[in-house]
Amino acid sequence: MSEPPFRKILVANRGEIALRVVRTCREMGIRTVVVHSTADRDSAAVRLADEAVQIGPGAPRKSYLYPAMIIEAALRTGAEAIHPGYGFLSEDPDFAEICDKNGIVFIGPHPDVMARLGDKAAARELMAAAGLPVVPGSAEAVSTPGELVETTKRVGLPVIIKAAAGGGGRGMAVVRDWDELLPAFRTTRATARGVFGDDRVYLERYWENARHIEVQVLADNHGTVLHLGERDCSVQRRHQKLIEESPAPLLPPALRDRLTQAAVRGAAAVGYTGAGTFEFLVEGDEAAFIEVNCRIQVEHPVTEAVTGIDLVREQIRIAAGLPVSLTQDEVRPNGVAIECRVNAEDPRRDFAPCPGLLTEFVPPGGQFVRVDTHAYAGWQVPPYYDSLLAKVIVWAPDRDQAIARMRRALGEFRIDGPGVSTTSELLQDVLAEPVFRAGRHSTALLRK
Amino acid sequence: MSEPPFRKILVANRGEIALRVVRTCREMGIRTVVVHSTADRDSAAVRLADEAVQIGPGAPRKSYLYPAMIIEAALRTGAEAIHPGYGFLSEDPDFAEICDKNGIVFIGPHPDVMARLGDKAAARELMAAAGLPVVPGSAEAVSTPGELVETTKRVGLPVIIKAAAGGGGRGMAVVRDWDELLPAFRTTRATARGVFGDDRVYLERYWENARHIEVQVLADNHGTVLHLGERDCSVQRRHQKLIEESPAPLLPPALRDRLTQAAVRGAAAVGYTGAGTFEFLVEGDEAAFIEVNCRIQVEHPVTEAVTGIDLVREQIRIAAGLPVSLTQDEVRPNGVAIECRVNAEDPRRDFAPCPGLLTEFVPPGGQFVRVDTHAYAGWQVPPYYDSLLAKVIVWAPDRDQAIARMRRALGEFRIDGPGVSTTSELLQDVLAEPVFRAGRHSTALLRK
Amino acid sequence: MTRTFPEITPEEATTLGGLGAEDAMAILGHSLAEAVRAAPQTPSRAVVRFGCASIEVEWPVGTRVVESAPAAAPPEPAEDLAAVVAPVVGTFYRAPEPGARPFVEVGDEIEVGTQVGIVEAMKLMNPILAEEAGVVAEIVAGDAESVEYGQPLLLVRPRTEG
Amino acid sequence: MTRTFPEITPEEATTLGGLGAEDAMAILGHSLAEAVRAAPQTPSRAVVRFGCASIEVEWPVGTRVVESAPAAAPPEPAEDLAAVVAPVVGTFYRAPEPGARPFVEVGDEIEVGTQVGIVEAMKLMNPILAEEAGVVAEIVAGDAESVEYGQPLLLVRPRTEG
Repeated sequence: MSEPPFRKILVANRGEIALRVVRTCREMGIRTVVVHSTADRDSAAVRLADEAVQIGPGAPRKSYLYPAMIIEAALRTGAEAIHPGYGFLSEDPDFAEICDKNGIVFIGPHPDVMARLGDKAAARELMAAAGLPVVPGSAEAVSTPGELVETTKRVGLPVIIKAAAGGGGRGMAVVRDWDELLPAFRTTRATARGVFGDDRVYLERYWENARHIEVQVLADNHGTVLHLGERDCSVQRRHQKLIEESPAPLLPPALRDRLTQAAVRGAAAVGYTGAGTFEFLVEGDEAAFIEVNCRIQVEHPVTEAVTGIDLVREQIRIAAGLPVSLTQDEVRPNGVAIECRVNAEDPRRDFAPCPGLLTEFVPPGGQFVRVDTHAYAGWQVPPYYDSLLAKVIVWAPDRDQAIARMRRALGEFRIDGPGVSTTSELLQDVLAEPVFRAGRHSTALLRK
Repeated sequence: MSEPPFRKILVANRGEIALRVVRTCREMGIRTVVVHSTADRDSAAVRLADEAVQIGPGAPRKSYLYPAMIIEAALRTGAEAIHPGYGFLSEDPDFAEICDKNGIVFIGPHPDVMARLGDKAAARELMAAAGLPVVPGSAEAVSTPGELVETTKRVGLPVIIKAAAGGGGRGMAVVRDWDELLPAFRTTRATARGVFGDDRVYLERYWENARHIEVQVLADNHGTVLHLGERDCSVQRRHQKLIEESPAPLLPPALRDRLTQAAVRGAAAVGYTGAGTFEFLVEGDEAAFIEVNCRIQVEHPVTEAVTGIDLVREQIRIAAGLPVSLTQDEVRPNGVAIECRVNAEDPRRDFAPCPGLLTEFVPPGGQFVRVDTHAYAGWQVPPYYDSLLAKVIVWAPDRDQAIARMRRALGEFRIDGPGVSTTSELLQDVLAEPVFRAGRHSTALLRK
Repeated sequence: MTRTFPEITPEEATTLGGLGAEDAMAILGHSLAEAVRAAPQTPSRAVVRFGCASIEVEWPVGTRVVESAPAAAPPEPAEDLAAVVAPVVGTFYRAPEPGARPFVEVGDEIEVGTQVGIVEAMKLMNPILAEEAGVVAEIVAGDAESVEYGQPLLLVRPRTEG
Repeated sequence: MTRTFPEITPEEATTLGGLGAEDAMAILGHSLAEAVRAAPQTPSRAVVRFGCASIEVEWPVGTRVVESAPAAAPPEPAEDLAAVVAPVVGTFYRAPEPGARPFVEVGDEIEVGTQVGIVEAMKLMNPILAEEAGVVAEIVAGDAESVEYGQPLLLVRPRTEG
């Protein structure tokens, strides 16, 4: 066993991703510190970590989004690096810079790169300049009604207005008619200001029947940029991904090559390092870049399942200055992997999150099934955070078998508790949907 | 999705393997009937099955070993085939024949083949005739003290005396000194009579520092015989396997080829069909056949993890007369897989089984970890059966990472209950053992 | 004697700051038991609540008042019927052959060893014999019904010993 | 015959979070049992509440007349100490600078707003102010000790209101 690249890593996140990161650290012989709110005191990640530091109350602003507390905990415990997971501070260039100033390695791309890619309008410009196809839209943030109308005229209805600093499906509005345009503009800006503290919005052509396809890249500080193939994340509910898979079904090989090459070119152009995702919309043979996610994604396990590569391990190695541990030729995706997100949400109340006590929680198991979850029987799902309870990932030699396996896995998942509902049934309905089984679905699948 | 090869299968087993078989049936769209004793009424397999039939009390003789009840349940529920799992009736040619007479497909090799291979002395003769290297020993069962002494002189001490009908590590004795020979002979015969109802024993040279290596084969009714590589099962405690892995560490490629080819040749020679395992002892460059297991093995998941092949699916397809679903060239083992058996046994009481209530049971999860278990929190481990609680299987690109991953996985496994102890700590000790980590261990590892 | 107490909202329920609900309930339950044990008299009602979950126990008033109890008729004991169960998986028959009279009917007096039915398994007719003397109270398995091991076929009210 | 126990608001429950909600609840539950045991007569009703959790016991009125209990001295009430907790992760200091006199010592009378220590985090000195008047009962965090959010620094015996 070789020397671990760090002796101690602080995990600045919670839930399944905190546990996910701790697991890889343990496998690498790296000690872990998990910071947590009072609401997560009994979490699975805290249980498994070598050390835990309580940094604040349940409300994220005062704990997981509070850089000073996290840095303080890192300095105090002697952590050499911080893994930010996804969400929270994972794409915050300021936080990455604070880490840097305090002599702590931020496990992610350079703050400058994150800043440039974090502004989605700017990222589109950057990628267009690097030769990537982009969706027709505003070159920069749209700030006046005049610019709004002019850009809309140019790209044509329908359009989608998005918060420049947005993410996770929030701060977006689709406009199909001219008279919806100005109200949507106002609402989106207000949301963007409220949620992200930044009211800049941009606008792009809305593709009604597009597929959401993203390319996973890994880039190190030695000039290597690899792609690990693509993921199809077209099954979405209000821009929230529900099901992800790799490879993308029915994607023409030439188009796949164009997308993966574009992602590699884009990553190289901005000096990207670490694990990142280039997102595209695809309709027929047309493809357009939408944004880069400068972090590990919720759906990274599907790529792990088809490539056998532990992405968090690579992130850590790259952050320590080591080269990516394999070459592009050695990346040989095999078979099909699908991930389903099981959320604690109530379908009868428009998928409102339903925190509460889990009296029963028996995840599926057996052949070619992976479950990433921080939940357990007796755990109280706190009300402060996202509603993700578990990710179920299956692998199979082909897509039909993978779908059958996922249906089996979801079918044996036992979750119960007073007031707890999950998205499991919705997921099973989608898996049984002929258009999904044929691989001919788009992001419009759940829009009906 | 193609038509399933059977409409309904009865699973004549319990525990994790019954659940394992039900899972594959569900994935194949085959309905399942699980027969069970009163002690397994609340088992995970019963919960997941489409139908369940209670066939007898906890004692196996009156339930899982009672052919008439199982056949009656199959006829009554309209099951077209019976999957026997491992243990119980899985290698009983009479049971296979009764199935056949009742128009039910027995998922396993032909009864004649099972009968010939089930007598271990006869199997050795058969394989020697097919050109396989065999351990020096008695050509047939040894029935008189005269034969015993004569054979022992010929092969040389130490020898091992084994029940011809034995299995699972029972009915075996190692003899290192002449004065132990006759007492061991008597004891082994008595055990063999008591446990297997057949007092024939045979004798072979005992290899003190051998590795236990076995080859997985798949053979169909169309003349195809494949091997799926080998497994190393050298970590044993009193002939009970604790840890299995694939590929076998440090096995010279030429020797690996000899073993896999011998297994294929042997399977072809006896007209083997279904999934089977050819077991060998290996010491240095020497290798010798020991026996064939005519069933799915406990450790089959390690082969599944490196090949991506669902072995139970292949068993079912073959039993339905379909060809094996891939060619030898398409079998491309990748990476390293390790399985650990977590048993409910008390290390302080010489690993006596400790049935009881599980108050806490949270298996490990996450990247590249598979758990096959029928246990759950709140389940009462019954006293009638073997003590296997869970199989933890990990995959990694190389053996070092696989060991690190297994240590992580066992470390996060939470099992508790009044009076419940497990082998988890022993397993972790073995994983940390330098000789194991170097891959230089033999079956002598735990003999100290 | 019953009062109503303000309901606790889920929001309040989570303000316990991460204390595992199981632990909380265990602690609460313990305390309740201790409280009940501590009192020289049985409470009339006890409630344990944690968020939306609750345990509520009520004791009937006057059950432990011993001195004044009149010699009432002993309460009818919960009917203690014995089940005759299927010894094998098979088909239950009430009569020796189709159209024949059933072995027993409800109300029949039976002795140990009285045949009460047949379970056919693997073409073998297994006679089902009573293991207790008494009166047939109910026949719970239908004629020609498929039965599992241990499944009740009929219920017998055992003969009282005096 | 109703005994009331001090109610704890959800807000207090969370600030006590650092004290260990489990401990707090166990103590409360114990107190109930103790109170019941100590009382010369069975209460008609008792309530313990902690945030959203509550234990509630009612006894039937007047069923047990205690004929001989002498008027025992009322039991010493369980000490109800308030914790001053760390508002941030950092280093706790008892004194304004090394070698200086500590802000407070055990036995000191303090008012709302009295500075009782410092928690240094990110080179910022966060003054720790008492939120309740009373007497310092115990200083539980060591000087220059690393503390987490919510960790108790010192315990205060609140001033009784009369």
